[in-house]
Amino acid sequence: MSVAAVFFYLFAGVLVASAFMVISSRNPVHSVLFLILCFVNAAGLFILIGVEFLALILVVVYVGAVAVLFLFVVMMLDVDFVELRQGFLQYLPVGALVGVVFLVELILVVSTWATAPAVAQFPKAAAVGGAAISNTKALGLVLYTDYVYFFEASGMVLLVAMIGAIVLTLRHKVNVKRQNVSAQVARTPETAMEVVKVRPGQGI
Amino acid sequence: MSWQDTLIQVLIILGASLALLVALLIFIAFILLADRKIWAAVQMRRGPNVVGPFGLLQSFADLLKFVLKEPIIPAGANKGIFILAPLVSCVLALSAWAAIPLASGWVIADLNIGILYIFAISSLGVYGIIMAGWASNSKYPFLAALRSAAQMVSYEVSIGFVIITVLMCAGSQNLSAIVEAQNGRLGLLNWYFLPLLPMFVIFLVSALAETNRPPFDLVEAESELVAGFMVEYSSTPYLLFMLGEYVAIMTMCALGTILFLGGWLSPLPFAPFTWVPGIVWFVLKLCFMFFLFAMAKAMVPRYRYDQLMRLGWKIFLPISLVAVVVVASVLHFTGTAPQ
Amino acid sequence: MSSLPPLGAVLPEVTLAVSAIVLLLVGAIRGEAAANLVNGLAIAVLAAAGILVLVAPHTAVSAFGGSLVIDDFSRFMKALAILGALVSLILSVHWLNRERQSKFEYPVLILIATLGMCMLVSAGDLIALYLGLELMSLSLYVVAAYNRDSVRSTEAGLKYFVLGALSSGMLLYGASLIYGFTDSVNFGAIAAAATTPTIGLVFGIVFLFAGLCFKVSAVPFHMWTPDVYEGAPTPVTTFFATAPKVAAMAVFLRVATEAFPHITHSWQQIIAFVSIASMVLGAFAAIGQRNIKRLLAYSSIGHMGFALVGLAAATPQGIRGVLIYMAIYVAMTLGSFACVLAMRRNGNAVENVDELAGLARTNPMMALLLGGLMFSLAGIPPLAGFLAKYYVFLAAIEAGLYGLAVIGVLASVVGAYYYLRVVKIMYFDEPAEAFDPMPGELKAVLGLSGLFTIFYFVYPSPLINAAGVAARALF
Amino acid sequence: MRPKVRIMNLLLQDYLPVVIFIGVSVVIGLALLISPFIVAYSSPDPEKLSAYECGFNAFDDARMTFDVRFYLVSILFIIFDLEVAFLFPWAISFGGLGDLGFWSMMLFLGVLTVGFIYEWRKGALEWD
Repeated sequence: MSVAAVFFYLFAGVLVASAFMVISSRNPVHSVLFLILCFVNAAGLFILIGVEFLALILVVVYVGAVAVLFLFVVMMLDVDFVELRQGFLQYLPVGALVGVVFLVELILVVSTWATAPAVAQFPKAAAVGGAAISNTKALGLVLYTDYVYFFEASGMVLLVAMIGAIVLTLRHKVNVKRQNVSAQVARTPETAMEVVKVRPGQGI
Repeated sequence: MSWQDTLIQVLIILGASLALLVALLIFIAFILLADRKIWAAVQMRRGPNVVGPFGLLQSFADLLKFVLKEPIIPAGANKGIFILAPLVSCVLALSAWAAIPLASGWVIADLNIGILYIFAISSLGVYGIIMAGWASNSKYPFLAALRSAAQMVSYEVSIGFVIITVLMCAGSQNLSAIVEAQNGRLGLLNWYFLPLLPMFVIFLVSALAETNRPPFDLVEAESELVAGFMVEYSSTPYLLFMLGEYVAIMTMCALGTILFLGGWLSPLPFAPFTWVPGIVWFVLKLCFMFFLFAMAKAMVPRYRYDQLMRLGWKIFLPISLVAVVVVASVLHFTGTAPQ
Repeated sequence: MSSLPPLGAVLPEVTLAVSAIVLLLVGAIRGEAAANLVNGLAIAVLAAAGILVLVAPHTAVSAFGGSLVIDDFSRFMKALAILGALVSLILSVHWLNRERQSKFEYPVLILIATLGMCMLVSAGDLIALYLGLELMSLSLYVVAAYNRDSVRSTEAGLKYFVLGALSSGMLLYGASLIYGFTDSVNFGAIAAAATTPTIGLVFGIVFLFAGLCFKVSAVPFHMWTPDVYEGAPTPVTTFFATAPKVAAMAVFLRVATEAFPHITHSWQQIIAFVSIASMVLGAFAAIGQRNIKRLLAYSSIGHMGFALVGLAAATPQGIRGVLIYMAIYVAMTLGSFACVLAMRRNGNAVENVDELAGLARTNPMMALLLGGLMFSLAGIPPLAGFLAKYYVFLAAIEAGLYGLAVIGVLASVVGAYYYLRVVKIMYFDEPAEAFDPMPGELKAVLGLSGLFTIFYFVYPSPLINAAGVAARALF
Repeated sequence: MRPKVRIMNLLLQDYLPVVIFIGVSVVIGLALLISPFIVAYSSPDPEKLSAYECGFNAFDDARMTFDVRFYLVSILFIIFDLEVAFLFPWAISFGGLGDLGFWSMMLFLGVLTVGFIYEWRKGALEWD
């Protein structure tokens, strides 16, 4: 068994085990932490098939950003999770059914693997440009020219995400004093001060 | 490759990793001392001066003290995560050093995408703090975790854009290649800090915020949050947080050195200076970067939280975004972009 | 390296994208006061995009390496989707102003959703399909939860989002299986590789279709429809019921016929099953509904079932039937929702079917047109709804799917019950208090839609010819 | 199959040291973490083990709901993080991309800048 195979089974094994823990652990915070472990192992698998850029982007985006949001939500929302789990059992049959369907499907897919001739040629896609050029660069050379349509479309998707986040969450608090920095900086003695001569015994 | 070769290779890496880590930790022991000494000097105090000559051994005494203290795990805490948090914090900070080249070829793993690796690792730094804040089940750590998560996340975006501008100039994500790209006849005038000066400044300030250093240390603002997310920690778990923090600071210093100050290159590219080994230059620059960090701590008052967020989102983010466009346009229209 | 693609062919999409961005900027700079201005501009933009689609030359163009296909089919469906978006935006202006929910983000999101629909209709490969679908769905999730102070609206948005994300996941899973077994994402290349139905490929198709069924709300994946229709603000529901359905149905037809033409028999049964289940459930589940939006939700589930009968036939006639069906469905739905939007009493919206009691006496014109629409939805000859059903059933019989046609006819007989019940309530029940006066644009839409459905049989050929031309583009 | 195997080995040679390095740092961290539990003096006490408060016992659970603004910040961060992720391959390859590659990225950044202006004007970036 080569070193690569050892790592493959290590990453894949931990990935599956932690995926299982995500759905079975009682504490939702533990679930999210196991989910992070899942992501990291998936990144490991990506490295094994030679796509290091995607592996690290997975870590940056999913572990470094998305999972932080998840963790925020489950940690800070004051939800009684034990109560939520009461309804869990009644969905078990449906869930089990879906699970069995997926399992059967996976078995079928794996068993017919060899009958699909196209699969054997797959590596050509994974290694654009061969080893001479790093795969980040290979990705960059096609993403912004050949696939410009998809690229700009994802820009629009991100724009919708921004609008959505603000439309759905932003609320303006009233009665909050806000600092207006430019107004503060623009203040001069002339605009801020008034010199008043006060006569004794009269006040202002 | 036979298995003996593999084994030998693994042993070599193991030795190198251990050597680097030990060297790094000892270096940090002195950096910690330097931090306190600089701080003291600015305030016209002496700083630690009892243990060893000029207090040089102070950090080692502190280590011993921490190890001999009683470790406390609060009754209401989630024990597993409570213990895991400092470990995560420290290990993540340390692991960034696997990709940092100390001199030409002196690197544990010369990754193609080294810069992205460090960026990824630094984006994970927030986990130690969130985990600690939540697991403690206490108010101050909880508030600190919230603050720190929002703060680190906000400044990471600007750091990302700053890194992009450097990458455009260097045309590679490999850290050694980025250093080599700054090599030229003009010595230190070739380094990126000069053409990208605003980016260097933004990087420095964002690095302070990213590592929760003063003046952005709202996470542990003692006047409001006692000691922030570390309130409930004692003994070596506390030590690991401190260690992780300083390692992260050194990582940022190293990153700044590599991106803007020409890494291990000699500032003056002629004979007597080029004889000096690269590692020496690298360490000197590292110390210079840390000196800036320490002076900021000593001199600048702490920011308020809304000011902090404003600086990150409304000043640094737009400036660095515009800088990306400007640098790209200059490179594109002058045809000087690296192929 | 490719040079710049032909922008002339994608002018409607470019118009939508650029104006969405500009309008967002206008709204951001002018603030909330700009809501009505942005609304008006968005309506103008949608009209312009619709005209651009209609006047485009009748040549098949494929841009961006086959990711974006402009042909007669995409032109037909785009025109229909843009029409749905345009009319539902017109219908929403008054309602949103009355409910004080007018914000400039709403028309911008509608524009972006319409852009997503255009991308979806023109998708020539799986990636473009997914991106178009996400662009559309993401905007729809937001507008579903648009009224965030209402528990029902946020619940609708959340349900739609969670189930929508699940279905996107299934779709992606199916797409990756298809990619794995055919080594291509382009529909043409998939068709060339998918000559025999290997089991992995069939599973890929099943999952892909499951994702698409969710978007057209066909039966095993229809659960969200009644709740979302009921919970979302009514103008949003109007939009949901028309344009996205058209776009999703368009991509459904295109994927089925362009990517898997050689293995028709292996997906035909899936479609037939989905179609039967939707027709039957749509017919029976609507019977007990009291809320008119829920009623229309089940009605739309049933109608999607009828439309899919044409796809199950998998012939040019069948596809033509689907296109005719969708066009007539959009017209009928817009008219019905114009009535629902007009159901306001003392400034408050009411949604119960019983509120329509005695409408024939309080507002005879509205009652007449709504009655016509209900008869048409039920499929009573010679109204438009009947002709729509006629063409899909004809195609099914020609393709030898007798069982499907028979079940379809039976289901429409059952369905007729609840449509006719609405008519009975309007004409034979004790009159309730009159509704508030109907705004002009609602009257216009209701009038046009009612007249179209009632008098369509007089001159049906333009639509049938256009649908025929569009359907042939797929074969 | 040849090129794939070569790439895999190259990558493994790159990343094996990272794994080993992380392993060594875990060992060092663990050693530090565990040592006081073995060597340090310990006398547990209920007061020591209670959460830190200003002289009274905590009224309720420390974990509470908080301002939705924190979520908003992290959502916006995800969006900008993705933007940075898109910039990475572009930054190192744009010398070879020509005008189309340059302008496609400018368009992308333009779209997101409009989003940024929108956020700014809506006050999503203000902290109060």
